[in-house]
Amino acid sequence: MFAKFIFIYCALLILGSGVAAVQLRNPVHSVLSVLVLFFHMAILYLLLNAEFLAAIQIIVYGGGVLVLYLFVIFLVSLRTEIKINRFVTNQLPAAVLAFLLCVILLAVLPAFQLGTKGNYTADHLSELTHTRAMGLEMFSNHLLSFEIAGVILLVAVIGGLVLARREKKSDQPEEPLTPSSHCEVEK
Amino acid sequence: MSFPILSLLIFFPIFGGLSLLTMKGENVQNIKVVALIVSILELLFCLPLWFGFDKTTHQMQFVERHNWIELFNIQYYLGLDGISVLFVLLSALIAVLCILVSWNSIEIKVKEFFVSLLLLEGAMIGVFCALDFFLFYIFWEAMLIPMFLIIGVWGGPNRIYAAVKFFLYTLVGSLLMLVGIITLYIKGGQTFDILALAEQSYSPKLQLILFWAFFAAFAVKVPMWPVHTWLPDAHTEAPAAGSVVLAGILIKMGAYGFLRFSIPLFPEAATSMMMVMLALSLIGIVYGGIICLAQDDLKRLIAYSSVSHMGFVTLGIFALNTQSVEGGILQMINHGVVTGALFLGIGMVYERTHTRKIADYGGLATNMPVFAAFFLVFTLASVGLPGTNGFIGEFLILVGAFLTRPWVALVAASGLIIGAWYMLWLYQRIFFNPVNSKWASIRQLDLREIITLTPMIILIFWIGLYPEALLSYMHVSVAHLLEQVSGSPEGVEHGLEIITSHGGEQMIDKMINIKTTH
Amino acid sequence: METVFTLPPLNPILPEILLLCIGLVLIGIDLFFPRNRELLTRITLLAGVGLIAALLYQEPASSFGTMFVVDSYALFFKVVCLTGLVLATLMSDRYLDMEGIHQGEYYSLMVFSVVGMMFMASAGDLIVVYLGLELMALSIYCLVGLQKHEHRSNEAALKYFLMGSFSSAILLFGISIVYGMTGTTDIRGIGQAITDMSLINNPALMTGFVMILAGFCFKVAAAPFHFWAPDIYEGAPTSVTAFMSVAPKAASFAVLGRILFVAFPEIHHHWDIVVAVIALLTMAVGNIMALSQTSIKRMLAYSSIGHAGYALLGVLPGTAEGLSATMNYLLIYALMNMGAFAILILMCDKNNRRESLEAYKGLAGTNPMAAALMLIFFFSLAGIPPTAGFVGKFYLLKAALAAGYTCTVVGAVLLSAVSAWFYLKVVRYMYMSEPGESFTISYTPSLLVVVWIAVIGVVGLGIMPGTLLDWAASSLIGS
Amino acid sequence: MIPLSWYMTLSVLLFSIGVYGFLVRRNIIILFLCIELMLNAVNLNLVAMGHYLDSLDGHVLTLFVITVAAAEAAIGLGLVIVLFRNRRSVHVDTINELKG
Amino acid sequence: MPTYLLIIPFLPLLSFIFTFLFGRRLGTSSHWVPIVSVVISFICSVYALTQVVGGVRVNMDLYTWISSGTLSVSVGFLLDELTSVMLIVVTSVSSLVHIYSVGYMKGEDGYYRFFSYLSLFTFSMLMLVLGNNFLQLFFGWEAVGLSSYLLIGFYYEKVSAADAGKKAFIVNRFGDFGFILGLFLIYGVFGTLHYDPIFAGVDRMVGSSFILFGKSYDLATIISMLLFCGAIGKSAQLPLHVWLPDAMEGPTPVSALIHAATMVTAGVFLVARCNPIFELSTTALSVITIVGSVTCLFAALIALTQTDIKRVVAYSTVSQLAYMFIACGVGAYSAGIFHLFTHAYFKALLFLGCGSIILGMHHEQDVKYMGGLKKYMPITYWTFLLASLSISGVPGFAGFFSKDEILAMAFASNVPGAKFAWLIGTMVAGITAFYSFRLFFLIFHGEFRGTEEQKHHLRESPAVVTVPLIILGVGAVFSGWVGIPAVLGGKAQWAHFLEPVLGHPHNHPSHFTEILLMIVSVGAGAAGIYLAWLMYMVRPELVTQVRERFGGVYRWSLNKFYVDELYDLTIVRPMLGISRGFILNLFDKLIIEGVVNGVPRLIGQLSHRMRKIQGGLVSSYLTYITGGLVVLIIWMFTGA
Repeated sequence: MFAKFIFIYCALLILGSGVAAVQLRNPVHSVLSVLVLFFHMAILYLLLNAEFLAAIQIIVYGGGVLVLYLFVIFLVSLRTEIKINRFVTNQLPAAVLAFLLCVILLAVLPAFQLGTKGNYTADHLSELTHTRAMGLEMFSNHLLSFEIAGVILLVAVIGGLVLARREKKSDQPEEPLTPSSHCEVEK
Repeated sequence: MSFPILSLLIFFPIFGGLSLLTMKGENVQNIKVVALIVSILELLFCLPLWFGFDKTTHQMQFVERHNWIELFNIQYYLGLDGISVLFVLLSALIAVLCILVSWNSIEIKVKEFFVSLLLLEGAMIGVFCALDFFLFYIFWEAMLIPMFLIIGVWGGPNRIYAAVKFFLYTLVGSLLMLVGIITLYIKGGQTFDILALAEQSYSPKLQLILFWAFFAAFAVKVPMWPVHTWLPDAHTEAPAAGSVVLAGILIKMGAYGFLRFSIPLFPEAATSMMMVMLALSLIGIVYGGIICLAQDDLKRLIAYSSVSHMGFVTLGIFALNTQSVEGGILQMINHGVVTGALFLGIGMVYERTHTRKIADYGGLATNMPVFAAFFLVFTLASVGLPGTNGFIGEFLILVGAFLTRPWVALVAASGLIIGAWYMLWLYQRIFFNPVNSKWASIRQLDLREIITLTPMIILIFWIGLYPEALLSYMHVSVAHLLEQVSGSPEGVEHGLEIITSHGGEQMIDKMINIKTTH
Repeated sequence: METVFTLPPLNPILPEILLLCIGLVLIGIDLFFPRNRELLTRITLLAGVGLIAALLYQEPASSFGTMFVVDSYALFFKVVCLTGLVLATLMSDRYLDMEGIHQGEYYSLMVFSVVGMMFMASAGDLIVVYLGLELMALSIYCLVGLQKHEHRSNEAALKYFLMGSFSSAILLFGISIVYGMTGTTDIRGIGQAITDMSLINNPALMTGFVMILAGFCFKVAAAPFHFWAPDIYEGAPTSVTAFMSVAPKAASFAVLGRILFVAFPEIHHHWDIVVAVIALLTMAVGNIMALSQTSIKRMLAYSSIGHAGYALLGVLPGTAEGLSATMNYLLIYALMNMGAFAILILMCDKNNRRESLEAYKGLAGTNPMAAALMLIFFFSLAGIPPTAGFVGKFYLLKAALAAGYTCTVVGAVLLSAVSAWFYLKVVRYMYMSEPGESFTISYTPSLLVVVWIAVIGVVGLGIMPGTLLDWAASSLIGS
Repeated sequence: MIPLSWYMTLSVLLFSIGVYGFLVRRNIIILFLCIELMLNAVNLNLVAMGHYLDSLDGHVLTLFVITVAAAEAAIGLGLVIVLFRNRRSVHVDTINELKG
Repeated sequence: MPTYLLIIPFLPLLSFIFTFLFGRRLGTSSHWVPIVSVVISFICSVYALTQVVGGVRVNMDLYTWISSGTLSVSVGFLLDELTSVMLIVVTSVSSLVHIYSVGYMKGEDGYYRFFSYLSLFTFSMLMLVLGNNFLQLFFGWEAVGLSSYLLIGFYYEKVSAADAGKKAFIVNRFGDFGFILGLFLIYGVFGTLHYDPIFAGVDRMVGSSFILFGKSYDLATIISMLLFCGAIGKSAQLPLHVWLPDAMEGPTPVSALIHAATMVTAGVFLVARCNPIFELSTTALSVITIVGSVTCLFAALIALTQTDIKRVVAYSTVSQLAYMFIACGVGAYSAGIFHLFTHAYFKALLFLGCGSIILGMHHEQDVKYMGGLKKYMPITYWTFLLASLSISGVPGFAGFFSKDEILAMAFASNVPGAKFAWLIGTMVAGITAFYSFRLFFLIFHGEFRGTEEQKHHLRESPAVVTVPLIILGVGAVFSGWVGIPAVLGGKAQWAHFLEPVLGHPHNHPSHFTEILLMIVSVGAGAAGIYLAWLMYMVRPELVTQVRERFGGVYRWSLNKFYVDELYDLTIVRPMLGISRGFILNLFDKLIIEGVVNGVPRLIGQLSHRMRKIQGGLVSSYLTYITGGLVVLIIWMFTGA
C-alpha cells in the first residue's frame, strides 16, 4: 500500500515534470523540471530494488548529463525562445499523433504477458545486493557489451573533441588549401 | 566438341568493338576501316551456318553448352534451328551495311559510334543464338544500351526524347517478361533451358499469365498496336544506321520471341489467345497503314509502315499454320531487308538534303536516277509486288490466315491496298512530280552507296523468285513448332468452313483440313 | 562468495579487437604525427584489406555466451562493411584535401563505426545490437558533421543525430517490450520463447516487434522512415556519404535479417506483408523522388533509398534464398554505388563541387573515360544486363517470386523502370548534351583504384556472378 | 505489490510526452531533453520488467542506455555548439537548408 | 521444256535487264536489243502457235517457286490454244509498238528507260498468259501493273502523269484484293493453285457453299466473283474503270500496247481461262454480263463528248472490253477472246494513229485544235479510217465479225441479263460508230483549228511510225477473217480452235436470227456513222443544238458522270481525313501518346509534389515517421 502510494506520488510528479519540461518556455526551467523527473525516477528504481541504477541515475543523469545541458544552454545563451513561439508549426498533428501513439501503446498493454522468469529472484538479489549482482552480470555475461560501451564513450570523447574544438583556420575558410598550407597551419 | 562458331559470332564483334576503343579517336578513317573489316569478317564467319546447317532436323544445331551460374542452373547454352539461323545471317549482313551507310554521315564521336554498332551486333546475334532464358535476357537487355546511345547521341533534333522513350518503353516490357521468366523457372523445374521448359506442361491459368507477361516484352518490341508509339519516334530520330538496325533486326526480336518462347512454351494460351492476337495484328495492319497516309515525315512514314508490316508478321505467327508461320518468319526477313533498305536509302538522301519532310522533295528521279531505281525496287518490295520478297511473305501469311480464319485474311488483305497507296504516294512525292530546284545539283550515289544497296536488291529478288532458298531452312522447325502448339505439324484446325450439301461422302480434298457437315 | 571471472575465448572477436586497436593507433598517429594523413590512409587501408583477407579465413564460432556469433552470415556482412571502409578511405584522401577537412580523427571515427558495424553483424543479443548500433551511429554523426564550416554539414549532422536518437528510443522501447514478454534479450532465445509461450498472435509482441522493425527500417532508410537519408546524404562530405550509403546499410540489414529470421520467424506471416508494403513504398519514394532532383548527390541518396527497397525484397519471403539474395545485392550495390561516388568525387575540384546534374552535361566529350565509367555504374544501378546490378536484382526477384510474392515483384519491376528513367537522365546529360564548361578531371591513383575495382566488380560480377552467388548462398545463418 | 502494468503505463505516458515534445519544440536542447524523457521511459520499463522477471538483463541494458545517453549528450551538444557557432541559432525549424 | 517457250518470255526479260542497266550508255541506240528480242519472241510465238495447231499442248514446271506445307506453287508454263492466241496478240502488238516507239519517242529523255519498261511489260504480260497456275498469273498480273505504273508515269515530272500512274496501281489493287482472296479460296478448296488439277476437279464445287460470318455463300459464285473482281480492276470495268482514262498520261505507244491491246485484256483472259469455274455459277455469269453491259454503255456515253483524242479512244477501250465481258458472261468465251484479238489490232491502230497525230501536232491532244489533217498525214488518215471502220463494225472488217459474234451469242444466251446485254450492245454499236467517226471527222476533216505554228510543222510521221500503222491496218481489216461465222460461209475456225479450252457456247442462235441480228447491229453502226457525218461534216450547228437540248446529259457525260469526284468524296478524302484527323491526331497522338507520355508526366508531377513533403524540417520528418509507426502498429495490432 505504502509502495503504491509512493508509486502514485512519483508517477504524478514524473508526468507533471515531464509535461512541464515539454511545455515550459525557458529551457533552463525545462532542464530543472527534468532534474525533478530524474530524481523521482530514481525513487521508482529504488522501489524496484535497483539501488545501483538509482544511484547511477542520479549521478550520471542528474550530476552529469543535465549539468552538461545547462552549460550548453548558458553557452549558447539564447533566451530568444522565451520571447518567441516555442513550438514549431505542426503542433496539432504532432499532438494528435503523440496521443494516438499513447493510446495504442496503452491499448496493447492488456495483451502483455510476462516472459520466463530468470534466476535473480528478489531474495537472491537482496542477498547479493544489487550492485554486486550488476557487477557479476556485467563482467560475466555482459562483458562484451560493457567493452563496447567503453568504446562508445571513447567515440563520444573523440567526437565531442572534434566537434567542439575551435580550429584556428575557422576564421579564414576561404584560404586556398594546398598541402603546403597544411604544414603552416601546424606551426 | 566442335568449333564454337556461335560464340565466335557473338563475341567477335564485341571484342572488335572493344578493341576499337583503344584506338586513337582522331584517326577516323582507320576506325571506320577496322570496323568494316570486323563486320565483314563476321559475315564471312557466318558462312558455315549457311552451308553447314542441316535442314532435315528441328534439333538445335551448332550447340554450345556450358555451365555458367550453377546456383541457378543457368547455362551458357547456344544453338540455332531453322527459325533463328536466318536472323543471325541477316544481322551480320545488316551490320556491314550499317557501317557502310554511316561512313560519312557520322561526324561526331565516330569511334564511339562504331563501337556501339559492333556491340549491338554481338548482342543481337546473341539474342538469336541463346537457348538459355537468362542468357537470352542478358543479350535482350544489353542491346538497349548501345541502341539508346545510337539514337540519343547521333540522332536528330528530338533524339533525346526518342531515345528515352525507346529505352523506357522496351524496358517496361522486358521487365515484365523478366518476372515471367523467373516464374517460369520456378514452375518449370528450376531450369532456364528453353527446350526443357518447352517440354513441361503448365496449367492453363499460369500459361495465360505468362503469355501476357511475355507479350508485354515482345509486343512492345514488334511493335504491336497499341504499344507501337515508340517506334515512329525512335526511327525518326535515329541516324540511318540506327534506323536500319532497328527496322532490320531489333523489331524482329519481338516476333522471334513469340515464335521461340510464347508459342512453344504456352501452347494452350497461344491458341486460346489466338483471336486476340489476330485482332491486334489486324488493327496494327490497318491502323499503321492508314496513319501512313497522314505522315509528312519520310522516316515516320516508313516507321508506321513497319507497324503495318509487322502486323502481318504477327498475324502470320498467330494464325498458327504452316503457311502463315513460315510466311511470318519469311516476312520478318523480308521486312528487315526491305525496310532496312528503305532506311539505308533515306539515310543516303538525308545525308545530302538534311530534311526529312516529304514536301521538301520532288522530282528526285531526274537528278538521282540510280537512286530512284533502287528506291523503286524497295518501294515495290514493300508494297508486296510479286517477284519481290515482300509478296512471298504476305502471300503465305494471308493464305495461312485465310485457312485459319477467312475473315482475318479479308481484313488483312485491305492492308495491301493501303500499303500500295501510301508507298506509291511517298515515292511519287519524292521522286516524281516537278523537280525541286533545291536539289538540282544533288550528288549521285557513289560506289560505296551502290555497294551498300546492292545486296538488298539481290536479296529482294532472290527471295522473291526463289524463296525456297530460305523456306527450306524453316520447314522442319516450323512443323515441329506447330506440332508443339497444336499437336499437328500442320498447325491449328482450319477455320475455313465449306459445306457440301449433297452426297454422304466428304467431297473436298482430304489434304486440306476442312470441316464437312451434311 | 568468490566469483571467478573467466575470459571468454577472444579468437572470434580478434578482428574487431584488431580494428579497434587500429582505430586507437590512428588517434595516436594523429596526435603524434599530426597532419600526416598519408600514414593514416595507409594504415586504414592496410587494416581494411588485411581484415578482409583474415575474415575470409575465419572459422565460425561464438563467444561471450551467445552474445557474439561468428557465422558466415556475419562474416559476409563484415566483408561488405570493410569493403565500404576500404573504398571510402581510398576516396577520402583527395576529397578531404579539397574540402579542407583536416581532422585526423576522420579515419579513426570511420574505423570505430566499422567496429560497431562488425559487432552488429555478429551480435547474438539485442543489447549488443543496440550498443553496436550506437557505436556506429555516434561515429557517423561526427563524421557527417566534420565539415564544421559548412552549414550543410552541420545541419545534416544535427538532423541525423536528432532523428537517429529518436529512432533508437523507439527501437529501445520495442526491445523493452520484447524483453518483458520473452524474458531474454538473446536473439535466439526470443525466437525460442515466442514458440514456447505461443506469442505468435499477441498484439503486444507485435507492437514491440514493429517498433524494433521501425528502428531498423530507419537505419536502412526504408520508407516511411527514410526522411533523414536525402538530407543527410546531401549534407555530409561526399566520401562519408559514399561510406554511409554502403556500410551502415549493410550492417543494419545484417541485424534486420538476423532478428527477423532468428527471433521472429514464427510470425513471418504477420510481417511479410508489412515488409512488402515497406519495400514497395521505399522503392516508390526513392525512385520517384529521384526523378526531380537536380543535384546528383541527392539523386544518389534517393537512389540509395530505392535500393534499400530492393534489398528488402529479399528479406520479405523469409527464406534462406531471399536473405542470400539481399546479401548478394548489398555487396553488388556497395561496388556500384562506390564507383558512382568515386566519379562524383573525381568531378570535384577546389573551386567547384560539380554536384549538380548540369555539371555532367557533355561529360562524354570532355572526359570520356569518366563518362563511360559512370555509364556502366548507372546502368548497373538501373539493373540493366550485363552488369552486376542486374544479377543482384534478378536474384532478389527470383527469391521473392519463388515465395509467391508476385504482385510485389511486379510493382518492384515497374518501379525499377522508373529508376532507369533517372539514371538515364544522367547518361543523357553526359552523352547527349553539349558540354557547359570544359574541364579535365585529374585522376589520382587511389581514386583510380576505387573506380577500377568497382568497374571490374560490376562487369565481372555481371558476367561471372557464380562465385559471389555461391558465397552468399552458403553464408546463411547457422550454416 | 505494484502491478507491472502501472509501471508500463507510466512508461508509455512518459514516452508519449517525450515524443510529443520532440515533435513540437523548436529549441534543439529541449529536443535533447525529450530524448532523455523517452529513454527514461524505456529505462523504467526495462527496470520494472527486469524486476518482475527476476532477471538482470533489463537492468544491465538500462545501465548501457544511460551510458549511451551520456555519450549522445556529449556528441549532440558538440553538434549544437558547432551549429550555434555557424548560425547563431539553435532553432530546429531554422535548419532546413537541405530539402527537396 | 521447249526452248522456244523459254525464249518467249525470258528474252524480253533479258532485254529489260540489259537495257535498264546499260541503256544509258547506249543512248539513242538502246532500242535495238528490245526490238530484236521482242521480234524473236514473236517469231517463237508464231512457232508456238503452229505447234499448238499441230496438237501440241505443253504444261511444264520450271521450278518450285513457293512451297510451304501442302502449298506448292511452281513457275511453269502452259501452252494451249488460248495461250498461243494471247502470245500472238502480245508479241505482235508489242513488236509493232516497239518499232513505232523508235519514232515516237525519239529525243525523249529516258529513251532507254522507255524501251526497258516496254520489255519489262512484254515479259510480264507473257508470264501472265503463259503461267500454268494462278499464282504465276498473279505474278504477271501485278508485274504488268508495275510496268503500266512506270509507263504511265513515264513523264514523272508532270504531276498528272505521276498521279495517274499511282491511281492505276492503287485502283488495280482494289481489284487484286478480291482476286487474291479468290486465290485463297481456291487454294482452300482445291489445295493447289495449278490450273489443271483445279479445272479437272471443279465439279466438286457443285452444291458446296462457303460459310463466312455464319452466312453461307455458293462456293462457285463467290470464287467467280472474287476472280471477277480482279478482272474488273485490270480491265477497267465499272466501278474500277477510273484509272484507264487517266492512264492516257503515258506516252501513246504505251496506251496502244498496254491500255488497249494487251494488259487491259488480261481480265478477259482471266475469265476465259477460268471458264470452268464461272460456268458453275449462273449468278456470276449474270453479274459479269450486267457489269459488262452497263460499262459498255457508260463508257460509250462518256466517249461521246470527250475532246482529248486519247481519252475518247480510252473510253472506247473500256466500252470494247465490256463487250468482251458480255461475251464471257453469256458463256461465249471464244467470242470474247475473238473480240480481244481483233480489238487488239484495231484499237492499237487507233492509238498509234492518235500517236502519229499527236506527234504531228507537237503533243497537242485536244481535238478542238485539230481538223483537216487528212492532207498532211495521209497514211495516218487511211489507217485511222480502217480502224474506225473496224471498230464501228462495218461488215468485212475485223470488228464486225467479233462484235457480231458476241451480240449473237448474247441474244441466244439464257443467262439472266443476256438479252439486256444484247440490247445495250447493239445500241452501243451505234454509239461507238458515232463517236469513232466524230473523232475521225473532227481530226481529219474540216478546217485546221490549231495555231499557225502547229500548222507549219504539220507533216506525216516517219516511216518507222507509219509502217507499224500499215501493218496494224492489215490486222484491223483481216484479223477478223480467222473467225468468219458459218452463217457467212466461214468455218468458224476460231471457235473450233479454242474449243478445247473454252468449250462450246451455251446456245447458238439460228442462222436466220444471226443474220437478223447482224443487220440490226450493222444498221446501228451505219446510223452512227451517218449521224456523225451529219453532225460534224454537214451541219455542224447541230452539235450545239444537241448540246443545248441535252445539256444535263452532256454535262454528265463530259464530266465522266462525276465518278472520279464521287470516289474522291467517298473514299479518298474520308480516308485521308480519317487518317489525319481521327487516327493520327485523335487516336495516336491524343489517346495512345497521351497515355504513353501521360504516365511519365504524372510520375514526374508526383515527384515534384513529393519533394514538398521532404521540406527540410526535422519536426515534420519525425511527424511522418511517427505517423508511419502508428499506422504500422495499428496494422499489426489489428492483424494479430
